[in-house]
Amino acid sequence: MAEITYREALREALRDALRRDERVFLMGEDVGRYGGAFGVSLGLLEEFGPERIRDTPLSESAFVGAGIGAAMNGMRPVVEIMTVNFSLLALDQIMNNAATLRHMSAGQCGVPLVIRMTTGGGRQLAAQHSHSLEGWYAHIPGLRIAAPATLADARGMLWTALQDPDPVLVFEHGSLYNTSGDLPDDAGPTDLDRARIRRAGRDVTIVTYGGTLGKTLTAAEELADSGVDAEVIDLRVLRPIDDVTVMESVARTHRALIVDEGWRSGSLAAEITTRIVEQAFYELDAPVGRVCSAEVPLPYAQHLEAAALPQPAGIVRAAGELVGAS
Amino acid sequence: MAEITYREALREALRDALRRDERVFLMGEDVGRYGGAFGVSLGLLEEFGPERIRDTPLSESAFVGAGIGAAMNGMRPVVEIMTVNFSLLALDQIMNNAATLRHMSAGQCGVPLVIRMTTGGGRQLAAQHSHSLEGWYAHIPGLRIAAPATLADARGMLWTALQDPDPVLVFEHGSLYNTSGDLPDDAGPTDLDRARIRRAGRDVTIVTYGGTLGKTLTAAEELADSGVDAEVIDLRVLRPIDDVTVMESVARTHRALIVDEGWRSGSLAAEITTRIVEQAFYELDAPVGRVCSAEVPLPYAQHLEAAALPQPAGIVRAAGELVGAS
Amino acid sequence: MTAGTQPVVQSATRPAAPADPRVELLRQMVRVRRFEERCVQLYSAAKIRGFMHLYIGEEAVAVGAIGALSADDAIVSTYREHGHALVRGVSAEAVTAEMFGRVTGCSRGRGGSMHLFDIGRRFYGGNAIVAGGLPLAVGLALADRMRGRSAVTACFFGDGAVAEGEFHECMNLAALWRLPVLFCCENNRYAMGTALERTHAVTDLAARAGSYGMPSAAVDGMDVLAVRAAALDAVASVRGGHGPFFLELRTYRFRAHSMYDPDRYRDKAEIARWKRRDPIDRLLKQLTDGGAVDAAAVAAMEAAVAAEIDAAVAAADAAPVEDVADLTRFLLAEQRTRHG
Amino acid sequence: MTAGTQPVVQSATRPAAPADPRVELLRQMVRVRRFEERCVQLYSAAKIRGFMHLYIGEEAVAVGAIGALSADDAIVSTYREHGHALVRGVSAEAVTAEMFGRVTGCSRGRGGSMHLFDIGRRFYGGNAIVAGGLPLAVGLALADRMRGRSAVTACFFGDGAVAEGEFHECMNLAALWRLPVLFCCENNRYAMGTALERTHAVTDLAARAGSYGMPSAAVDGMDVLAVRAAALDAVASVRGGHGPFFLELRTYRFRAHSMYDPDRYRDKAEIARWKRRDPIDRLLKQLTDGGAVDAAAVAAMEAAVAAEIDAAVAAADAAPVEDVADLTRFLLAEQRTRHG
Ligand SMILES: Cc1ncc(C[n+]2csc(CCOP(=O)(O)OP(=O)(O)O)c2C)c(N)n1
Ligand SMILES: Cc1ncc(C[n+]2csc(CCOP(=O)(O)OP(=O)(O)O)c2C)c(N)n1
Ligand SMILES: [Mg+2]
Ligand SMILES: [Mg+2]
Repeated sequence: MAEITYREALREALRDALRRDERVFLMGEDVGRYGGAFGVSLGLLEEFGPERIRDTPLSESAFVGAGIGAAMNGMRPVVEIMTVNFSLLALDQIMNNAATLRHMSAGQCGVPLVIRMTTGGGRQLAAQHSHSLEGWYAHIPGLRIAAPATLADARGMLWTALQDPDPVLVFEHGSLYNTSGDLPDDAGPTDLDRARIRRAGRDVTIVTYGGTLGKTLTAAEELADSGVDAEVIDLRVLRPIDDVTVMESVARTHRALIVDEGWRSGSLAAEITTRIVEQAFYELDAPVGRVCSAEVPLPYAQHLEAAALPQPAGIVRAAGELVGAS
Repeated sequence: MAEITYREALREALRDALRRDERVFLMGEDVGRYGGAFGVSLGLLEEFGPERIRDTPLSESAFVGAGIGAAMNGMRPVVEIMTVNFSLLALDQIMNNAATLRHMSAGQCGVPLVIRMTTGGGRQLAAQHSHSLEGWYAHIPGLRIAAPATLADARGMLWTALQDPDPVLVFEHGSLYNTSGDLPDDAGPTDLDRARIRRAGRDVTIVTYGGTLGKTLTAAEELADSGVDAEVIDLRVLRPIDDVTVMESVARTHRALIVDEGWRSGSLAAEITTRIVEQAFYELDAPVGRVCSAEVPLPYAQHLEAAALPQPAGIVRAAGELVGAS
Repeated sequence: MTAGTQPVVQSATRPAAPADPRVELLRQMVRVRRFEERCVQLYSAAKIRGFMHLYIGEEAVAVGAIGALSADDAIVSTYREHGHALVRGVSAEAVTAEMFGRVTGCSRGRGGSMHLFDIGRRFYGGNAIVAGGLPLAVGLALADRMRGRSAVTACFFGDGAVAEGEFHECMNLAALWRLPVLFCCENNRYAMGTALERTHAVTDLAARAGSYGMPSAAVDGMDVLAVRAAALDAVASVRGGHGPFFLELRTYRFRAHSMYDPDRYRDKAEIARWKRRDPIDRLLKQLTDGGAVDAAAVAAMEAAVAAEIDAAVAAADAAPVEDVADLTRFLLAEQRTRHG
Repeated sequence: MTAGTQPVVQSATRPAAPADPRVELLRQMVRVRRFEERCVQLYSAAKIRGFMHLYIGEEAVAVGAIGALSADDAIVSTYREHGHALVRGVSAEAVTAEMFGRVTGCSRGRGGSMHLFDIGRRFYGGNAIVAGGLPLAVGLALADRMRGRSAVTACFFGDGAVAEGEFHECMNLAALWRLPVLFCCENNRYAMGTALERTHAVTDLAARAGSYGMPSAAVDGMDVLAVRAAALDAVASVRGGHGPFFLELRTYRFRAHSMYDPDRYRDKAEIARWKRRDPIDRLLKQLTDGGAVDAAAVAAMEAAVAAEIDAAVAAADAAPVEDVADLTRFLLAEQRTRHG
């Protein structure tokens, strides 16, 4: 057991992968000499050298596409897009090449590529630097979407992603890097298939992932104080969605709330809601609720930003209403 | 009354706008000498000259962004992105500038820009040329999203969009250009606010838009033959969504089906479903259903593509099941 | 192949080595030309659907440039790639079947005309997003380099693609990292209906390479021998470790942009002028004048090509389609290791 | 302003015209410098949050280049834009209040350090997507041209931005259409932690302009007089209808990339070397040597600047924040004509 931050757990996972598999390399803006915009890859350049820790120019489309090409040709690249906000510049490559090449070539080639990026708001970075677009990416067939919310997943998802013959996008919420806790020294890979119940409860199922898991657990404790026993599910993988874990929980609690930092309309929360309606409609004692971000570019000012994002108080309120509803 | 195609109706709308407002100009790849990839702007270069009908290089990000800049500076540009598939290359400009600048500047500037693009599959254009991403765009606050499915809307939405002080994206489904019918000679602007009931019915509400409206109406006729009276709603505007029209219909029929050419997971259909659950849960006699595209890059082969897309038979089946459900 | 005495080449993909290597260049150009002429008929007959972009007029580019590559080299192509695929050795049958949407197609019917794949031949597909293939080429080359292989990746794209941001990013990245990429710009003077002068502030595309410190050459793309010579030099430079190379191939498409294009934007006289520079006519004249081929040899060549195409069409026509149940097959790998 | 006899400039934004115009350039540079030095303190005190990028060391660029514009000209900037905004005339109070998240901020607290807007002064904002402002500049210039105005749009961006695809697309489009854009490349030799040589295959950025047929100049960005002279020439060229102009301003940031950056990637000796070229020291020495200012004048100038900043901070600190109920205000226009 050792006290470790989320950032360090990600770094350990990278170091481990770079040691275990010589096909693995890391590529992106400022991953080398700078040590990663959020410090994740600090020290790796010194350990693995510039061939395997590659600083790129500011050319998101080119270096993401280069990762795709390298993956098709025997390598196992980990491409870091500094933040999800800049991934829009590489979206054509992700959608029209990474996600598509295997099917379009009828299985002749595959793209075993891992793309990591920071996502989310809450740090007063304003409208262009605070997007939560992982729900969007979860719309694209051919991708697997991971959202590590815990130290164990920060440490464990990368290796599993690198074993996947298809592209995996890993979304790291910016608020998590400094979170810390204990992790067993032999912490190993974690699956990229199943959701996890992070808190068992009987009264309402709250489904969330990534940056809002902590807020949801905080809300669950508050709810417990007022006698509402919430079950908190961490989706972990946003595509494909682990319906079974969600539906089994809803079958027990008969109420569901989705917490998702994406803008409300067209959010991943809408997809989860729809699946619950499709698969567990007759279990529901109340409409499914959702707590999402306000539909506005995220403002800089702290009080406005806080008001735009999901917060524990809003989760408590929404869950309370659900449980109150007949 | 005159027989007119959807393509001609769009052209008439452009011609009319160019005549009425000298700030209006059209810009995009091959809108001039070629006449538009789908022939929409044929003849406009000859009528309005190269200053107002501007062929651009293959530079989606630059010319969409230039449209934004020109809109901020007193013009009323209509930018044509040849197809939605290429709009990914301009998405950063659309999301981080067009949709954001007014809010980020606290209302100091606005972006009265219209962006038109072709969307959808069904013409055997394969994986990279068959996307239906209008549902994605409907996720972005700050945009208005229009999907003209009829001749009247092809003729009428553009002028309304040009009066809007904020950016409007217009999605023209590729299968519609050759559709034709009668349009009154004095056909005028149509609103960008409300959905329309295209077929009244009592047994089930089917919500759709754009390229699937025709298929849905076909299905409704088939359903009628088997005694199911479907109400068909054409959303017309995908952001903001006209909840009232949808909920009033569901309150009458107690059953709802959404038909949407987007990939199923994370589709606009999920958003509509969720709104129905949020706003009309206790009206529902059955789970909301959806008919979407299969989650696969669209294949070229006709039989595979047809199997991947929503079809009347599938709509009939889904609606039939819904009405059968207790 | 000398005047009718030798047996006619039977297999299009494995010809008996002719005495004069230029004859094989002619044969490849003729083969691509005739194949596409047949495609036009098949499109009219609605056997082929969707978008189809013809290479007619540009054959010297594929034949000259791809002929300069070795089997280990990789190719990334565009939606105008029938010629590239055929010259690389993808069979006419596999290409035809693909365009017919059959399971025997080189992409099992999923790709159609714009997405021919043959990874066994290192043919990494037609890409239908303009400039979308360039980053892939950079990555393929990066992997070859990291794996210690001496392969070159040839990447084809048009004059229009040069205006896209991805062109710039990829030129810089390949040059910065000195990657083994051969950038093959097929400058046919039009991007759909938009002429070079209305796309580019500077129309000398080869000159662009200099701003990335990349060596370049501009070649008459209507002269297969010139293309081949320039491509051999360029490939040697790239393989020799001198970093990427930019080859501008100045050519012209004799037909419209695609089957949907009424070709209103080009002057008929301009088209006629370029047709007088037909790469096939040009080489044929050289070879006839020099006595390397005679009318009988040409007739035999045409007959062999026609036979190959006939056979390809017949086979494609008889081939089955993919089972609809397999619609989502190949979305993901069939085998996935599960961990954790 | 001559040696202490004239009254000290009272208002920072409307100074009494000094006798030697260079003194005003000095004052502007000092003002930007002192403002940002205060920002560092305010950031440490958590008054300012989020990303903040300092311009310290680069002041000659904004002062020289923006000083060459007229009030009708437009400016598009980046996230490193405090200097641009101040020199353009946005008040120190409006900028401070913005970074404090107050309703009196130039973007009512919605933008913060990276998104200062003042459309009345044709200051079209800081843009935080690298190269994301370039297309806007092209469009602003296009509209000015279409509307028959003689305005120039100056667009600022860094050396790192030159690698982005948008740079290429915008350079070509502006050159092709001969639009009145002044491209101002602030080459401070680093894109975050990535040195010029590791971003660009060719590090002579001004030379790039040639491949778009665009005139260019590379200037010592540590010399405000050189910047101003070059910018005046460039603006005259653009306004004269000769199309866009590319101005490379060779400069250096003395501080880290942002407040988050531990600046591990630069050599201390390199930083020290550049600091010896401090644009303020340089001009100050010229002016002192030539007798245009003396110690008293400088002290008075500093005092006036300090007073302006003190007042700005105090006012910002006292200002209210936006009502939370107005969170979604300005998402769309308040008035929308309804039709149909
Ligand atoms: C990004 C993108 N924009 C637009 C298109 C539509 N389109 C297909 S081919 C083409 C012209 C490309 O011209 P060029 O690069 O010169 O190649 P050519 O077709 O002449 O071989 C266009 C505009 C596309 N496929 N991709
Ligand atoms: C498209 C995009 N990619 C990455 C970033 C993160 N980022 C912000 S500033 C910066 C460096 C930009 O360098 P340069 O253009 O030289 O400007 P400078 O900061 O040196 O003034 C980076 C990588 C971004 N904001 N936008
Ligand atoms: Mg071309
Ligand atoms: Mg820089």
